[in-house]
Order: sequence, then C-alpha cells, then structure tokens
Amino acid sequence: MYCNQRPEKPGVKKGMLEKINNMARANSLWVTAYGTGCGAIELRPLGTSRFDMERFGIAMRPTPRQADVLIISGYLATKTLKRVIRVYEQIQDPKYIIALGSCTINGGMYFDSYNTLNVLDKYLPVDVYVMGCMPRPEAVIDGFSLLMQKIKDGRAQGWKHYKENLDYYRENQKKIITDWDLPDYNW
Amino acid sequence: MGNIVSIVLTILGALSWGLLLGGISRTVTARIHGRMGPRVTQNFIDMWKLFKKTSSIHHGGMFWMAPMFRITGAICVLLMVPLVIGNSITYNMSFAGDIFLVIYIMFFGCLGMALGAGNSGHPYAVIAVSRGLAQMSSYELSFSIAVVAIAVGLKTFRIEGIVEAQQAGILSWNIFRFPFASAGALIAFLPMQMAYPFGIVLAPQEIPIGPPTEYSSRFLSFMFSGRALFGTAKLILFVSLLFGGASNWISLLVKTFLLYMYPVVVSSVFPRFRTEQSIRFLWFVPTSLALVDLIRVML
Amino acid sequence: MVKALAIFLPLLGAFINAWLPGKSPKASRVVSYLMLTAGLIAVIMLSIQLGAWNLRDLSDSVILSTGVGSPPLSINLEITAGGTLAAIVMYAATIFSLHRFALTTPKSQPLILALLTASLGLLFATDIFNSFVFLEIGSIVTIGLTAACKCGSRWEAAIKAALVSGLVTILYLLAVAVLYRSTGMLTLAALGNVSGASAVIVAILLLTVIVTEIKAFPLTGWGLDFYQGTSSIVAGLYSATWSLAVLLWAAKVLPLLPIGNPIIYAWIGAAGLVFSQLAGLRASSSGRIMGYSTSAYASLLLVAAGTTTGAFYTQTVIVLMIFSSIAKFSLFMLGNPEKKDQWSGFGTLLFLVPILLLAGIPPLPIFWAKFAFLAHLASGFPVIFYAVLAGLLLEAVYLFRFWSARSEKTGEKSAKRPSAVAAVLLMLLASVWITRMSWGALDFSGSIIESAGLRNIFHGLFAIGTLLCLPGVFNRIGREKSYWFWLLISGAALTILPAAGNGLTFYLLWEISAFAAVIGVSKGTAASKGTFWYAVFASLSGYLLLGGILLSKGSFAMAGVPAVLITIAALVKMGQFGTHLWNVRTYPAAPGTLPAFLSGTSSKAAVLLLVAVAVNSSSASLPWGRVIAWIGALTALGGAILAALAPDYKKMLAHASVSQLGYILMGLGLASILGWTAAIYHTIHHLIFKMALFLGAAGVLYRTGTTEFNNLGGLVKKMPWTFAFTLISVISFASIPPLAGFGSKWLLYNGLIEQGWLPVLIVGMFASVVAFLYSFRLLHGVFLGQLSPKNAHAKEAPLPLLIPQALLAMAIMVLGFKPTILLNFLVPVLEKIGLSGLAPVIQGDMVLTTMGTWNAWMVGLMVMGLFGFAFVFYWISGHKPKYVGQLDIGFAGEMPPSADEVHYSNNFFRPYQRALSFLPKIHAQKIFSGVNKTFNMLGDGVRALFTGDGRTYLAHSLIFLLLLFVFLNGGM
Amino acid sequence: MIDKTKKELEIRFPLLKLVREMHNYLHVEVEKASAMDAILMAKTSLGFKTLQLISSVDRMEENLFQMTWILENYNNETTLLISARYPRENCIVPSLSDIWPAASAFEREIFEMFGISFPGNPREGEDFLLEGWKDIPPMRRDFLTEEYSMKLYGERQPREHLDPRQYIGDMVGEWNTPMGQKRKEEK
Repeated sequence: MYCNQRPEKPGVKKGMLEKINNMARANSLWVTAYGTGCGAIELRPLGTSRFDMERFGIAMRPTPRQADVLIISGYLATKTLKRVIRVYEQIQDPKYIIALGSCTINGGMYFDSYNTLNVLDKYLPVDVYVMGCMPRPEAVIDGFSLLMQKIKDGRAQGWKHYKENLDYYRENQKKIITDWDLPDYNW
Repeated sequence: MGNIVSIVLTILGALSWGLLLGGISRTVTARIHGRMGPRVTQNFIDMWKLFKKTSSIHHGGMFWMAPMFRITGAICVLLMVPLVIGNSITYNMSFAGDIFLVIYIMFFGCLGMALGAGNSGHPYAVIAVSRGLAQMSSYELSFSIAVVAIAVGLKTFRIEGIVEAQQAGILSWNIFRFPFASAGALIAFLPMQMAYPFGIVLAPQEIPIGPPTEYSSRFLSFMFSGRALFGTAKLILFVSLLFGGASNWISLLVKTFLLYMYPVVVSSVFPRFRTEQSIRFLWFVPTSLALVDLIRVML
Repeated sequence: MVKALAIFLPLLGAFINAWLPGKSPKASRVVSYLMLTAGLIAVIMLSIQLGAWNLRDLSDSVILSTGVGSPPLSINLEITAGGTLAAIVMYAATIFSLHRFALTTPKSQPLILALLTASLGLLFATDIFNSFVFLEIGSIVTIGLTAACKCGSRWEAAIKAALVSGLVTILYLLAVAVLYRSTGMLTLAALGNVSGASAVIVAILLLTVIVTEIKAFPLTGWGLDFYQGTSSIVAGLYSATWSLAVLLWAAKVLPLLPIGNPIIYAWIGAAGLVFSQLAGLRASSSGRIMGYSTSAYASLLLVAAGTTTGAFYTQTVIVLMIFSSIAKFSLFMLGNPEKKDQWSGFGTLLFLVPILLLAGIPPLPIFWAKFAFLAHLASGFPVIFYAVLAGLLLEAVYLFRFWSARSEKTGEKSAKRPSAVAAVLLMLLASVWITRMSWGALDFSGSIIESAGLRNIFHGLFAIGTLLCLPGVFNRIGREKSYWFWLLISGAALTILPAAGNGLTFYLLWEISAFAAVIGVSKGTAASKGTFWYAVFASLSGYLLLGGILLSKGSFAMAGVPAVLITIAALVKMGQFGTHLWNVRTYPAAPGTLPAFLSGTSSKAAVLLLVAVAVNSSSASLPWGRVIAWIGALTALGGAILAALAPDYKKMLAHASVSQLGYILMGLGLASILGWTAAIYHTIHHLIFKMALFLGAAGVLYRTGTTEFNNLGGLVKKMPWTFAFTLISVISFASIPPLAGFGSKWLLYNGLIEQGWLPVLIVGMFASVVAFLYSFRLLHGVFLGQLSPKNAHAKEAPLPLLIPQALLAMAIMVLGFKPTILLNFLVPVLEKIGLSGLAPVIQGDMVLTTMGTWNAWMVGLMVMGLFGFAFVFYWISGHKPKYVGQLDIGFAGEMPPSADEVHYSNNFFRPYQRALSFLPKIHAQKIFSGVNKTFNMLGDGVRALFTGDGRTYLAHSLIFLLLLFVFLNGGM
Repeated sequence: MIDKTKKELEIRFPLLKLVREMHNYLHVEVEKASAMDAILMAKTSLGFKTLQLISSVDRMEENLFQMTWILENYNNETTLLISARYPRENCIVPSLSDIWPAASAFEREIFEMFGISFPGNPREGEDFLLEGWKDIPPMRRDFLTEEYSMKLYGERQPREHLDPRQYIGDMVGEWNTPMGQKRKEEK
C-alpha cells in the first residue's frame, strides 16, 4: 500500500553543469502553498498584475509532485504538521521551504498555545524565513529573491540536510505527533 | 540517410518551436492580464529544471511508459505531415499514410497518457481523463466531418495532395474554399489545444492539473516535450489542411505562429465550460457548421 | 395369437388385479409388470413383423378379428405398422409410470391397465362403434384416475372431463345414428359412402367430437384445466397413452370424413395454432404449458390432415405425435408442477431434451418431421405456412421460458447424469433412425459459397476460434462443469457450416451450433435469464432462417421475401439494432470461455449467412444494402455509447461486440470490393480481438469472481500479462495504428467514400471515436487505478487462458504490421465474386486506393522505432525512478483512507451521460417489453375464452358446431 | 413572547434561576436533574426547535462545570439559554444527539476539550480536533498551557532587539537612505 523504504542519502554534485542546473532551478520555482491562516491570503496577490511573480519564473502548482518550493504560511498546529511533513516529503528533490510569517517561524502570538509549534526548524529544514505578521507580498518576493540567490550559490541545501538527518527530524516530529501513522518516509 | 537527418532535425526543430511558442503564449497571456509575464525562454528553463531534478517516483509500468507513448504519438503525427511543400526531403514519413492515418494516430499519444494517468492511481487524474476522452470524442466528430468534406471535395486523402491543391493563390486555401468546414475544424482546434472555454481537462481549480497530477521530474519534462511536439504537429497539420500549407520555412513559421496565437487569445478571455456544456457545444455548433460543407460536397 | 396378446394382455392384467385382494400389492404389481412386459414384447414382435422399423410404409397392417360376428358386435382391429410404434410408446410409458403410481395410489393399477387397453383399442379400431366403446372406456378410466389421485383440484378436473365426455358421447352417438341410417354400415370406410345432408351432419358432428377430444384450439379449455388439475403422473400417463391414441385415431378418421375440401382442417389448425400459442405465452404452470403444447400439436395434426395425403401424411403425423407424446411424458415425469423443482447440472439437461424436442430443434426427431412438413406447406400454402411458423415460434418462446423458470436456482436434483446422457443418446439414435424417412438429405457436395477462398477463411475462423476457447475450459468455477462439451459441439457444427451444400444442411448445423451453445450457457451460475434470452432469440433467428430457406426451396439463390427473412435472421444473430438485448444478457451469464466463443466465433456465422445470401444473388449484393449499412452504422454508434456507460466488464464487451459487428454490416452493405475487403478483414480482426478480450475477462472472473467495475481495478500489478494482451486488443479495436484495427477502418472509409455514402461514414467515424471512451473505461476499470483490498489475493490468470490470448495478440501484431499478407489473399478472391467497385492496389507493403494510401509496414516501423528510441533514451539518461506504493499519491497532504475510496470507477462517464440527456431515452428493452405487452394482451384476450368453467367449454363445443354447420352449409 | 416562555418554564421548574432577560433573549439556570426536561419542554412545547450551540465553562473555584445549551426559536426570533451546573469530578452529562443529531459534534468537542463525557452519543470518543491527545483536556483551567507548550515545543529564542524600529533598522537597507537617516537622527 505505502512504500516504507527510507531515502538514500544524496551525493554532492559540483561543477559547471551543476551551476547551470542551479541557474535553471533558481529561475523556475514551482510553488505548492500550504496555507492554514492569514498567510494564504497574502500569497494570492503575488499572481496579480501588481506583483506578478510569473516574471521571475515562479508558478503555482496544485500538486506537490511537481513543485520545488513549499511555502508554509500561518501557524502550524501538531495536527497540520503531519500533513505538511507528508506534502514536503512528496516533493521531489531538490526542494526548498519558505516559512512565511512569525507564527510559522516561532509560534508568534500563539507561542504559549497547547497546540502551536514554537520552533519550526526542529521539524523541517527551512531555507528562507520571511518574517512579519503578516509579511506583505513585497516581502514574500524579497524572500523568493533570497531563495533564488541561495539556489544559485548552491547554498539551499535544506533538503539534503533533511535526508541526511532524517532520524533527528523524525524523533522531533514523533515527539509531538503522538498518533504517528505515517510511513517511514512519505514517497 | 537524408531522410533520417531530416527526421531528427524535424523533431528537434518542432520541439524547440513548440517550447518557444509556449513561452510566447505565456507572455502574451500575461500582457493581456496586464502583467509583465515570464521570459519567452521560460519553458526551456522549466524543461531543463524538470529534467535535472534529482529524484522521481513512478507507480507502475504504464505510468512509466506513458511519456514514451505520448512522445511517440506526437512524433508520429509530426512525421506524417509534410512540412514545406515542394521540398521533398521535408516530407518525412508522409508517404506512409493519408489523413485518416493521421487522425487515428493522433489518439496513440492520448491513449498512452490516459493509461499513465490511470496507472497513477490518483482519482483526479482519472476524472480528467474521463472528461478529456468525452470531450475528444465530441470534437473529433466535427473535425472528422471537416476533414472528410475537404478530402472528398479535393478528391484525395493524401496530405500532400490536399496541400498541392491549395497552391493557386490565397483564395485557393481551403479556409476560403470550404469556409464552414474550416470554421468547424477551427472550433475543434480549441479543445485540441486545451484552450478555454474548453479547458476542462487541465482544470487546476478542481482537479489539480488533470492527467499528469502524479507526474514529477523527468517524467513531467517528457510529458511537456510531448505536448510541445504534439502542439507543433497539430499546428502544421492545420496549416496544411486549411491555410495552404507552407511553401518555404518562413511561411511555415509565420503561419504556425499566427495559428498558435488564436487559441491563446481566445483562451485568455473566456471562462471555462462545464464538461457537459463543452460536449454539447462541440456536438452542435462546429458539427453543424462542418456539415454544411459536407452536404455541399455531396451535392 | 401375438396380435391378440399385444392388445389384450393389459386387459387381462386389469381383471386379475381387480380380483386380487387389495392386501397383496406386491402380487398385483408382479402381475401387472408381467402382463405389461409380455405385451410390450408382443408389440415389438408385431412391429418387426410389419416392418415398422423400416419407416418406409407405415400403413402396412394386419387385421385382428375377435368374437364371432362382424363389428360392431365383435371387435375388429387393424394393426398398422405406425400404430405398433405408438403402442410401444404406450407400453413403455405405462411400465415407467407404474412404479410411481404404486407409490402414490396403490389401487390404481387396474385403472392404468384398463387405460392402456382402451388406448390400444382406439389406436387400432376400424369401426365407428368399436371406437365409441374404447372412447367411453378411456374417458371413464381417465375420470377415475384423476379422481383417485391426491391433488387439490382433482374433482374439478374430473368433472370437467366427465362433462365433456358426456357431450362427446351425445354428439358421437348422433353421428353414429345418422351414419347407420344413411349407409347401414359402421366401419370407418363407410364414412366415405355418405352423401347429401347426412354427410354434412356426420362430418360436422364427428369433426366437433374430434376437435374436442384432441383439444385443438377453440375447444382446448377443458384439456388445459384437466392438465393443470390432475397430478403430474396421471397427466404424464394420460398424454403418453390416451392422448396419443386419440390423436392417432383422429388422424385416421379425419381424412375419411365426408367434408368437401379438407383444406378447412388446415385453416382451423393454423388459426388455432396462432391463437392458442398466443394464449400460451401467458401460461405459467407446467400443466397449462403442456396443455397449450398439446393444443399446438393437435393443431398441427389438423393442418397436416388438411394439406397432405398418403404416406407422407401418415409418416408426418406418426412421428410428430409419437415424439411429442414422449416429450410431454418426460416433462410431466420430471417436473412436478406443484413443488416447482429447481433443476441444475444434468437435471437441467434432462429437462431440456424434451423441451428441445417439443420446440423442434435439430437434430432431434421432431425437427425432421416439422422441416418436411413446413417445406410442403411453403411450396403450396404460403399463408398457412406463415401462420404455422409464427405459432411454432410462440411455442418455442413459452417452452424456453418454462425451462428457464425451472432452472433458476441451483437445486438439489443434480444427480441425473445417467438419465440425461441416456436421454440425449436415445434422442440422437432416434434422429438417425428418423432420417430413413428421406425427408431431406444432408448435402456437402457443393457448398453454398462457391468461392473456395472465402469458404476456407470461414472454416479457418470457426476452427481456430473454437480451438482457442478450449484450453480455458480447464479453469472453471463451481457449476460450470460441462460447458466444454457443448462448446465443442457448437464449434464443430460451425466449422462444418461453410461446407453446407443446401439449405437443410445449413439450417441443421446453424441450429445445432446455436442450441449447443444455449445448453452451454445454461451451465453458468445464475444463467437462467441469459439462457432464456439466448434461446428465444436463437429460435427467432432460426425460424426466420428456416422460413427463408423453405420459401426459396432450400437453395440460397434467392431474392425478395426469403432474402429479407434471412437477412433479418442474420441481424438477430448479430444482435443488431435493438436485438442486442440477448447479447447483453447472455454474454455476462455464460460460463468460462463461452462468451469468447459466442462473441468472437459464433456471431461470425451470421456474417457467413449474409455472405452466402449475397454471393448467391444475381448482383452479388445484399438486398437493401444501404439499409443494412445504416443499420450497421447506427448500431455501431448506439452500441459504443451503451458500452461506454456499461457498469460491468462483460456487459461492456457485449455492447462493444454488437457495436463492432455494425462495422462488418457497413462493409457488407456496400457491395463493393473495398467494402467487402473491409468486412472480411474486420470479421477476422473482430474474432481475434474479441476472443482475446473475453478470454482476459474469463481470467479476471476466474481470479476475482466478479466482473463489475465497481469491484475491480488495479489488477495490472496482479495480472500483468492479461493486461498486456488486453491492452494490445484494445489499441487494436480502438483502430489506432500500427495495430490491426486501423486497417479495417481505413478500408471501410475508403469504400464508403468511393460509393459516396458520406452520412454513413460520418456516423461510423463518430462511433469509432466513442469507442475510445469504452476502451479506456475497460482498461482503467479492470486493470488500472487502485487495487481494491478485495482482490489482493488475485493472481495472474492461468496459462490455458493466457496462451490463447498470447497467440491472438501475436496475430493482431502480425495483421497490423503486415496486413498485405491477408489482403494479397483476400482481394483476388473477392474480385472473382463479381462485386462492383475498384479493388485496392497492393504494391509491396503499400496499399493504394483511388484516393488514399496506407503503408502499414512503414507506419509500424516508425512507431516501433520511435518507441524503441524513447525506451533506450530512458535507460541511457540514467533515469531511475523510485517505484512507490499504490496509496502514495499526492492527496492534499492526507493519507488516502483506503484504496476503494480513491478509486474512481462509479458513474465513470457521468458528464457524457449528462450531455446525452437531451436524447429521449429509447431503451430497446422498452420496445421489447412493449412487444411483450402487446402479445400478452392478445394472449389475455384469447385466454379469456378459457374461463375454467365446465359449462363454457360445453358452450364452446356447441358454438363451434353451429359455426361449422353454417360455414359448411354455406359452402355446399 | 419571552414572558410567556418564562412563565411556562417557571410553572414547570420552580427552582429556576433567571440569569438575564431581554426582549427576545432569556437565560435561565435550572437544576442539573431537570436540565434535560427543560430542554425537551423548550423544544416540544415552546417552539425552540433549533440547537445552536452547546458550551461549557470550567468553574474551577466552585468545582463545577457550567453547561449551557443555546436554543433558538426561528418563528418569533427568540433565543433561550438553559444552563445547568455539574460536578467537576467525573462529569457526566446526558447526550442530546438522538434529539438533535447536530449535538453530536458539539459534545465530541466538549469531551475533547473538557473531558466531560456524554453517554449516549454514538460517536463519543472519536477525534474531533486533537489527534492523539494524551494530557488532561486542554480547556480545563488546571491545564497549564504555557508550561505544556514549553515542555513539548521547547522555548523559542527571544529577540535580541526588543525595539522594532532599531531591530528592523539594522536589517533592512531602507533605513540607510537619507530619509531613514533623518528619522534615525530625530530619534
């Protein structure tokens, strides 16, 4: 039913070809957005004529299979974290995470809630933080340009870190998701 | 040997042209929306990125083979149509069959993609396939009536023959000789290119991206190149059928470009039909248009 | 001495039995058996002495005089050869039923023996008054037996029989009186001597008596109530002894009646046949059904008496009556109508043999008599011929319904193997024996299709089709045990079919093939409905074919009405244009590989029939070719749409089969070389892919136990080979190049455009794109999508099913890549037939018509080359995707709850259905139920005559008498 | 209108306490033994056919749970609140889900958040919002949410700069513009 195999550790690639690949990756960011709160509202204007993210080659994809970037926006509850993990692991490598808004990054105003994560980094590898409550579309675009720069420089390696330290992440995830029923890796 | 070189060049050229046209269409759509739009080379970048993604998954044999089906089907259509009339080396494989063969071989890729979508096990992919097949069976009706009317009117099924019959000036183009059949075929062209208001297959609002929902990475890049090739092949086929073919490369590029812009422009100003509305529209409007010319030909 | 023993031993037994004290049933039984056996031996000896087994002249006779004086004071009997045969049946039936009677009514033995004596006496009586004596004895014994049996409405039945026999007595005695006054003699021969007014009176009175006694149509009522009311044992014995005797006595008397023109019998009989069988459609209890069947045979007797004379008359009547009595006797013995037994296995077969016998299905004996008789009618009495044909068809319908109702569920009574085999063998022996009558000869000398090439194609198709179905019979489920035997018989008959040299041979093989398949279908689980539909439509097409053949005097060189009848017969067999109902019900019900045989192979018999009609006609074309092409086109479209919306794998294939046969019709209707090439090509192609698909379905059914799409899906992981072969077949029938299906479409479209039949072409093209809908539905519904946990245990289909599929898939590839192999053979053959139009030109691999070109080899190379290149590119580019589980899908971050919930299968083409909703819903089923309702209404109208009130029946007799009087007097 | 309702309820339940009354609003508190009777009576004879909400308040000081059923009469647009108090330990309240099927969802939520059980609810105990909750119910006032959050999600890192202007000024280049400098100086 579900594939239970653990992922292989990705190798290191360098050289001219990899630079070209990274250029292509940076200029063609396909996004799957996971919005539980106000962040989802702020993402919509990005597609409109005022901000127009398509000029950077950023496009929305409705399925994680075809996406490169996962935008997590709004506070993350333990319940939603499970879904985010599944979505993230279903994205094909290389993949990046943008954490959008204070609540996502550190719990924000819900820091003392019984249900909201305080430190996202423990559970998923974040490449770019866009802070604010909520960040405006300009800030999001700023975040994207930062991500593009990181990819071009070959520094956006969160997905490698995640795969290499899967045990660490799993331990943290399983600590708060008490009814863990996901497979070992969500292919 | 020259034939094989021509075939290889045709494939590569059609792929590039198809991707470029796709990029242009994205820009044009953006400009209609009042946006800047991506670079015209954006589709090449996307292709490259997808091709170079480091992991991918598959769901089974048919899922694995579907992009192959898609590309093969697209290239077959491409090779069955002569590119530049008078330049016999660009006729590729068109000696091997006539317009009926082209009509039926067009389904090869569609069926392959449908099978891949089916094997992916994703319900939305299959819903899209069911919609797509229902729509295809509807527009093929008017398209085939138009083709029969033209072929019977010109007394040949061979595409070369059809193109050669249109070489006596612009008024001998089939779009002027068979205006109703051409209108029917051109309306059928919209759903063929999955343009709105007929874009019920890749409806991202309700069935995420349709048949290729589960396709990722390199599979997706194959799918996209298949789509680009198929799009170009259909353009060349329509240019040959209705617009007098191409007597040189420039006219081929210009005509295919202009024809490509037609669904793009229509698409960006229309909302989407429901499936049954689309099917019914295609059953009645273009079919009755094409029938006018068929009756004319019969009499 | 032997003569007297044969007749009077039972009487002696009866007397001894009556004297024996009732306390020793054993002794009385021994006496009865002794007497009966001795009598049977005596009768057999008599029949050998008279040469009855030779069947050539059944009217040879010896006279047996008893007593001192001459009749009517003594009893004078004329023992004829035919009569001895009937007597054997009576003896045998009595011996068989004695045991049953001993169980139920021990004291009835004298009565039974007396009934036998009376029957024998009536059978051989030569004197009017002697006949009267035996009639009275018989009636009284019948009443006694009925009253003695233990069933609810026995008094009603007995009283009605008594009432009628009273009336008969009065009328008969009147006739005797008039006859005696007029001629002074009472022998049967004296009937010819009366003249004038007394002749009319005698004729009318005796005719009324006879019609009442044999229970022919207007006076059937009491017989129906009698059969329904009495117990099945009494009814069985009655029909095998007394009823048979009365019928044969009537057959003896009828030609002697002084009644101007005997054609009046035929009119009474024909009208009676139609009306009584209409009423029979409404019958439900087995007693009533037998009653209607008796009425049918009585009517046939009347028709025979009115239209035939001499030895032919005797032979026909003897064979018809004897074998129908045997059939009725067995049905009564087998089917206990009160308990409504359910039959299964060999029990069903045992039950089926008499039904087939009654319905006159070849090669059973009654068929030969009916065939000869109908041929005689067709040559001189067309209106009566049509009426009789219609009546017989109606009879077949209710008989098969009776059978299917009896075999509805799996029952306990299945251990009937020896009896069933014995019954089949006996009937086959009887059939062989009957052929001594020289009622028609089988002819294999010159085939109805002169062209050896065409013939060989069909021989090959049928043989290969049958052979490929056979391996799969090793994998069968539960009840489907012995269908392979019937499949083999059906296939063998089909294989010989193209060699048939005359109409009789063709019809015989056609019906054997059809009804062997019917029996095969009945072996399926819950197949009774499917079997019924198949049997009814097989009868329909069979009778239409029979009508056509007989009207054209057995030859296939025909035009006009016979050609139309035969064409309709073929359309029904193919399930075209509304008659698809039987395909849709039969194929899903048929067991194992039988649907593959039915759809792939058996339906091609209809193509053969159409080809035979066309090649024998003067213009080498079918009558109304354009109409046939339109029927084909519309059926292709309708079948495709229905297939797309079908909820069941086999049902979809059945619809698809009907749809694809429509293309063959389009080609055949064209009557040009291109059209025929397309038709024959598609015939071969359809056989190949449809067999492969149905064999695949058989494998799926075998492994999962279901064919409903809602329960299937995702089997590609479990059955990859079945999927591969199904995929090849599907690509082929969706006519996608480079596989075989494209060729037939291309040839057909070229042919249609050559003849300018563009509207047909458009409908055909539309149908072929609708075919994509169901081709994907088929692949997805069964093999793709999510694998339901219900089918997790499924395995790859067994090899006996896979190997034929592999061979067929290979054939599809070969035919697709190198169609010129076939075309090089086919085109010259068709050119010789004399069809119009230009032949396609074949240059190497290139096929050229006036307008189009097609190079299948190059297309195949191109597709395979590109595919191979893509394959190699996949490997070279180092692409190693990860295979993941079936539930690992991007599902909005959720884990799919179960495979069943993410498998999209129900209402698959819902939007298409909605788009179609502007069409009025014309269900073929509604049309047929309309037909059914009309017939039922008519039947009810007729049935209103039979109120169940004894007085009404008396009134019927009197009214009949008055009408006869008016009519005959007016005539004179 | 509301007078009539009040009168009828008072005749039937003499121990009834009036909490608040407006022209189309009535809040009464009844004995816990007669709460169900009052609700049924309101539904059957007073025309309050709609259940709007079931709520619960943790009155820890009095060692009670206050349950409130909010009923609505749409014919004359009046609202009736019926409250009752239940002991806090092993609190058991009768279920209304066979009268209003919609009550099932409210009762599941209250069970999850307060641990009040509703015997008779066919779906009692099914997860409503929380998945795999193991601690004491989070809406009880003896549940220490901040402590729980700290324990489970870890402490978030405090900001180094508490003054947002100063904090943002260091990060974003805008403050380096002449205008920004001016503002900085003003400060």
